[in-house]
Amino acid sequence: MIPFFAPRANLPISADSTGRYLPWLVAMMVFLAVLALAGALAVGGVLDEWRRDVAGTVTVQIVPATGVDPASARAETDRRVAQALAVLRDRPFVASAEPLEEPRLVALLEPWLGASDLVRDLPLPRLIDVRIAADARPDLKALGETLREAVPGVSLDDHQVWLAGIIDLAEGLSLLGVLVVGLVAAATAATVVHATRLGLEVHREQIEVLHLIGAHDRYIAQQFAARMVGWTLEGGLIGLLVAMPTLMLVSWLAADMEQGLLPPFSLSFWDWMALALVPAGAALLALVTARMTVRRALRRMV
Amino acid sequence: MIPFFAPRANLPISADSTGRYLPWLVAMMVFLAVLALAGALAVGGVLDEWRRDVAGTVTVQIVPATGVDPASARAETDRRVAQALAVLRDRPFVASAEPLEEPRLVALLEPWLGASDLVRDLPLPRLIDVRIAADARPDLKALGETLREAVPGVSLDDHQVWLAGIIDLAEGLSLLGVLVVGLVAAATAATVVHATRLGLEVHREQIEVLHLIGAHDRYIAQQFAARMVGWTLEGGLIGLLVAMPTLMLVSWLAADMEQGLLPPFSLSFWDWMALALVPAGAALLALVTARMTVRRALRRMV
Amino acid sequence: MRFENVGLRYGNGPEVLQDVTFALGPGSFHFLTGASGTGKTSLLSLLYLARRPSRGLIGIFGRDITAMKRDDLPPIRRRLGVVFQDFRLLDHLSALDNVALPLRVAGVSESDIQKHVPELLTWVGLADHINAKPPTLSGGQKQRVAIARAVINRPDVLVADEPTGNVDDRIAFRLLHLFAELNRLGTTVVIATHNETLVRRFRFPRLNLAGGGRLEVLPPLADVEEGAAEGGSPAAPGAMAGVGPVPPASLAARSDG
Amino acid sequence: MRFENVGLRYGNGPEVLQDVTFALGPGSFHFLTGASGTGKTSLLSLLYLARRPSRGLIGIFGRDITAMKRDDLPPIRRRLGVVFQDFRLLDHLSALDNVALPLRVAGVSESDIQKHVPELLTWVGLADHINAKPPTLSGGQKQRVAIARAVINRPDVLVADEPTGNVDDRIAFRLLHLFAELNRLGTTVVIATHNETLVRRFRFPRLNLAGGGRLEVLPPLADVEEGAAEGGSPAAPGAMAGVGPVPPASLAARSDG
Ligand SMILES: Nc1ncnc2c1ncn2[C@@H]1O[C@H](COP(=O)(O)OP(=O)(O)OP(=O)(O)O)[C@@H](O)[C@H]1O
Ligand SMILES: Nc1ncnc2c1ncn2[C@@H]1O[C@H](COP(=O)(O)OP(=O)(O)OP(=O)(O)O)[C@@H](O)[C@H]1O
Ligand SMILES: [Mg+2]
Ligand SMILES: [Mg+2]
Repeated sequence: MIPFFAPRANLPISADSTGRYLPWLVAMMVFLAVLALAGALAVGGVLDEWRRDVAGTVTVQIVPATGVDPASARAETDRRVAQALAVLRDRPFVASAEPLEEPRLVALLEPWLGASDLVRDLPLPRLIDVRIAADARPDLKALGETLREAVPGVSLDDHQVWLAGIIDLAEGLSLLGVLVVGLVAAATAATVVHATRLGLEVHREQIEVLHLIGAHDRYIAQQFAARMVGWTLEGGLIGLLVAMPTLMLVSWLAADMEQGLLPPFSLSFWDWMALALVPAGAALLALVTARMTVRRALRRMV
Repeated sequence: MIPFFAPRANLPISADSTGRYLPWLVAMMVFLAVLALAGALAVGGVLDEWRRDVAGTVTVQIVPATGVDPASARAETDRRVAQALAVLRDRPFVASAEPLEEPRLVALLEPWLGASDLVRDLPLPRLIDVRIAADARPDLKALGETLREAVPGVSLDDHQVWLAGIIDLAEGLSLLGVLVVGLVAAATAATVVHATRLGLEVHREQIEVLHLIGAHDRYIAQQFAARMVGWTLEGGLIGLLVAMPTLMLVSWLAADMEQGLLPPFSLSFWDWMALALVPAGAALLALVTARMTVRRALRRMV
Repeated sequence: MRFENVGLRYGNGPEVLQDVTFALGPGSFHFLTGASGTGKTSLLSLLYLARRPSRGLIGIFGRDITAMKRDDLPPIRRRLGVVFQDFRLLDHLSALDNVALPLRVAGVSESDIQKHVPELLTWVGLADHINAKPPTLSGGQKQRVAIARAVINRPDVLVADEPTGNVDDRIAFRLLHLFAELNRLGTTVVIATHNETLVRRFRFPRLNLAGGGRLEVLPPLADVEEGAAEGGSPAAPGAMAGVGPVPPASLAARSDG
Repeated sequence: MRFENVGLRYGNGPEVLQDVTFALGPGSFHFLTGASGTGKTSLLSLLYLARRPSRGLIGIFGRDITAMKRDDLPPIRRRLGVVFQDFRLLDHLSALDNVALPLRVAGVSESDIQKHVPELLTWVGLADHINAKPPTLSGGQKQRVAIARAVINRPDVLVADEPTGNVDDRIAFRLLHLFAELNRLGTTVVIATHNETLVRRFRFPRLNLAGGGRLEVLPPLADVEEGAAEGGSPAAPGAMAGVGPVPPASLAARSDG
């Protein structure tokens, strides 16, 4: 009956203390909620990029065996490669493990050691290309240790172990971010609920008078809810308006610091839309709470 | 006059709506503040460990020049090393840059290529040990590019570039954490301020009566502040009590996920003390705000 | 309007009202008297449906209130006009908006409101305070706004709790003439009052609450030596005759709240 | 207690009080009369230091209030007792704690409070409601709690705004006897009232606020044919003589608030 955004000046629910403070409380909560949500979304985005970065492959190196007799040393090296392959193929998360052929090895080394013919005669280290099964989350460090125990002279590429660890960490962070968003959302909801109750408390007399004058519960709840929603929206928009420049600043700072090494802290169009919906969510929450609270309070009256 | 924790039942400031809702609002804000502070402290701790991990050194590799004449190729390689050294020593963040002697190089390569005499005759890559000035935050990626442009066949150790980037990112995160703590602290302060004002609004009549009965401003401010501090402390302790298990849970989850690769998410004794002080901080804030707000309101009366 | 063996107690306290039984005919006018704290406000609060009795039956407009669902009460409340002892005005609304409230709740058009409300406010002597908010009104002015709010809807039953406690006798008589005029137009009126002069002047039957929460119905109190005793005072009936009895036209004109 | 050319206006409105000049001797007793809305409450609010006048001088206890700093006012306020027109009781405190408030603010010991406060409450007829909270009290009971709070401290000046609007004449007379007894013990009393019967019965001089915010000092209003007119009513002076004039002992005994 009463339009939400242009409340009549003579609305029977007054705009005293509640109206002055509720919007600020909601503004703060929405501000925090938007920041937390943005953080979670952004970490999620970075994570996706990183995950694409780590090819699902790990390289295992095997130092060639040394000995007086080159032929037996080479045989020993081959045995070690076979051993390592057996260990690797035993793991459930290993999709495939293939040793690199010597010509390819030599080609790999050429930029380092020159194209000298000598290279071909060197006892070269062997490499095994290990393809990790999609979606598997292997403990590479443990794998490295197992290999080292089983086969002498084996090592995993350190960099990739590191990167996998970082991704694990980032996934933890992302989960934490989601947790924080949940918490902040709960806190925002609780704030709105409490503020609504507080408003009800402050306006109890007015509500009682309306009741005794013969207003229907629906009318009173509507009047009250309209006020609450108005204030919540007001506060929510303020919170959003303050949060946006803050996000831009953070995003700019992050871009500056990462030096292009990491995917930029960026949000997609849909991410931004989700953020913009936070105040609306708060208002909806206020609407539902206000109506329920007032209805329940009214039912306690005669 | 009135003890904070055992307010007389006949305190002239009533405990109606404000008393019922202020503690919950404060509890939520303190909860968030504690989580944010814990996050910032923990990231700070991890960062310290990581920083210790990256030795302040970077390794620059120079691929040997190839040519028909080994002597002239070697001279060309020496020239390249000298060039790279010049570029490196030109940087303000480079404390020292020393080429590794060939015997040490050979020793380094031995586990890879075996102790064969052949190695000594290979055109080996040269390494330069670059020591970064303490506290400098060099842009290694840019350095790598500059070197590549100036000297053919130069490269920086990738892993270290990566790690430096990660540290930069973590530092950004830590800064962000501090920023969030600041924001949440500000929000908590604002909540307490607004709740105090709201309380004042709700209790205006009571304060006016006390005033007209001949109570001194100090007495009224004290009564009011005692109430506000009591409620804030109550809320703050609730917030802290809920935040602690949450932190434990997060810490446990984090420890589980990092798989020992990264320093564990852990807080020192002093960190925990700092967290425990958050409710006290909120109460102090309430005390100061309540007194100031009441005093100011009273000064507006005759 | 019927009370049968009505009893009321607050919480676990003693019965404030005991075995109250009476019936008010449509269009009747009664004073409710009794010492302070005997339960007048409590009795009236049952009448204006702010409370349900602990026991007994209450019938209004031929319907049993005690058996009705709460959703059915608002239409009945709209046929009642109430002047609360503590006014209960909405502090943030102007006098006009306060008085207009029952009309707004009932969905009366804004143009009707703008026509009738100022007229009634002028009649109760608040022409200069139509847009004033209650906190800036004097005690007597607030009381008159409360009365205007109760009668604006031309209720079928008017319940007034101490409606003249904060005004002088001249205004009190004027207000009582308003009630009497409403009564003449068919409204049932019950007025709780401590003002003996009023009770004497307007010879309406009395409901008297004696100690112990029991109600007795008494005949009108005789106004002894009326003209002689207070002829010179501004409250004399002669003085009232000229101002009082003409009710605001709008009030008489309205058909049904 | 002196007013000199005092004027008061709210915001930019007209002057509610104009050139009010009068002096109340120590130990005097005055009624403040005037139609509703003429400024009685406004005048009293100047007296009990809730407002400063827009112009003019106000002297209390030989000191010029208008020139004093606000930090110096509390000691003066403690020598004043005020009954507000709208009571202003603290809803969350019991009747006892409400009445004890001025004593607590002044630092009186708890044992004295527990002795004197119930005595005074009993005297005003609230023996059964000592621990009741204001929302559960009737209008007249609240008013009596407000009066008890104003007199508990045996103030040097008692200011009462319509202190008998919600009680019947019997209690009103009893309360006025209390005020008169305080007055006999040296308290200066000013009572704003609409109750003409009271003004006639207690023959104290009147301050009358006429239209336009001007004040005139009038002699006591004569009580015409006192005994003859209302001899049979419970409010008759004969009836009062037995109950009224004995003030609570504690009130007489206390030396200085
Ligand atoms: N909400 C309540 N809870 C408990 N007791 C109450 C409540 N309201 C009133 N009472 C008690 O019921 C009794 C009757 O109160 P009520 O207000 O009906 O008296 P009244 O006749 O209107 O008095 P007055 O003339 O002083 O207004 C009083 O003793 C009062 O203390
Ligand atoms: N706070 C205020 N702001 C503006 N105007 C006010 C304020 N308080 C009172 N007034 C106006 O001042 C005038 C005098 O009010 P006051 O309350 O002093 O009257 P009163 O003599 O006490 O009346 P009553 O007998 O009805 O209590 C009234 O017209 C009122 O509207
Ligand atoms: Mg009553
Ligand atoms: Mg007044």
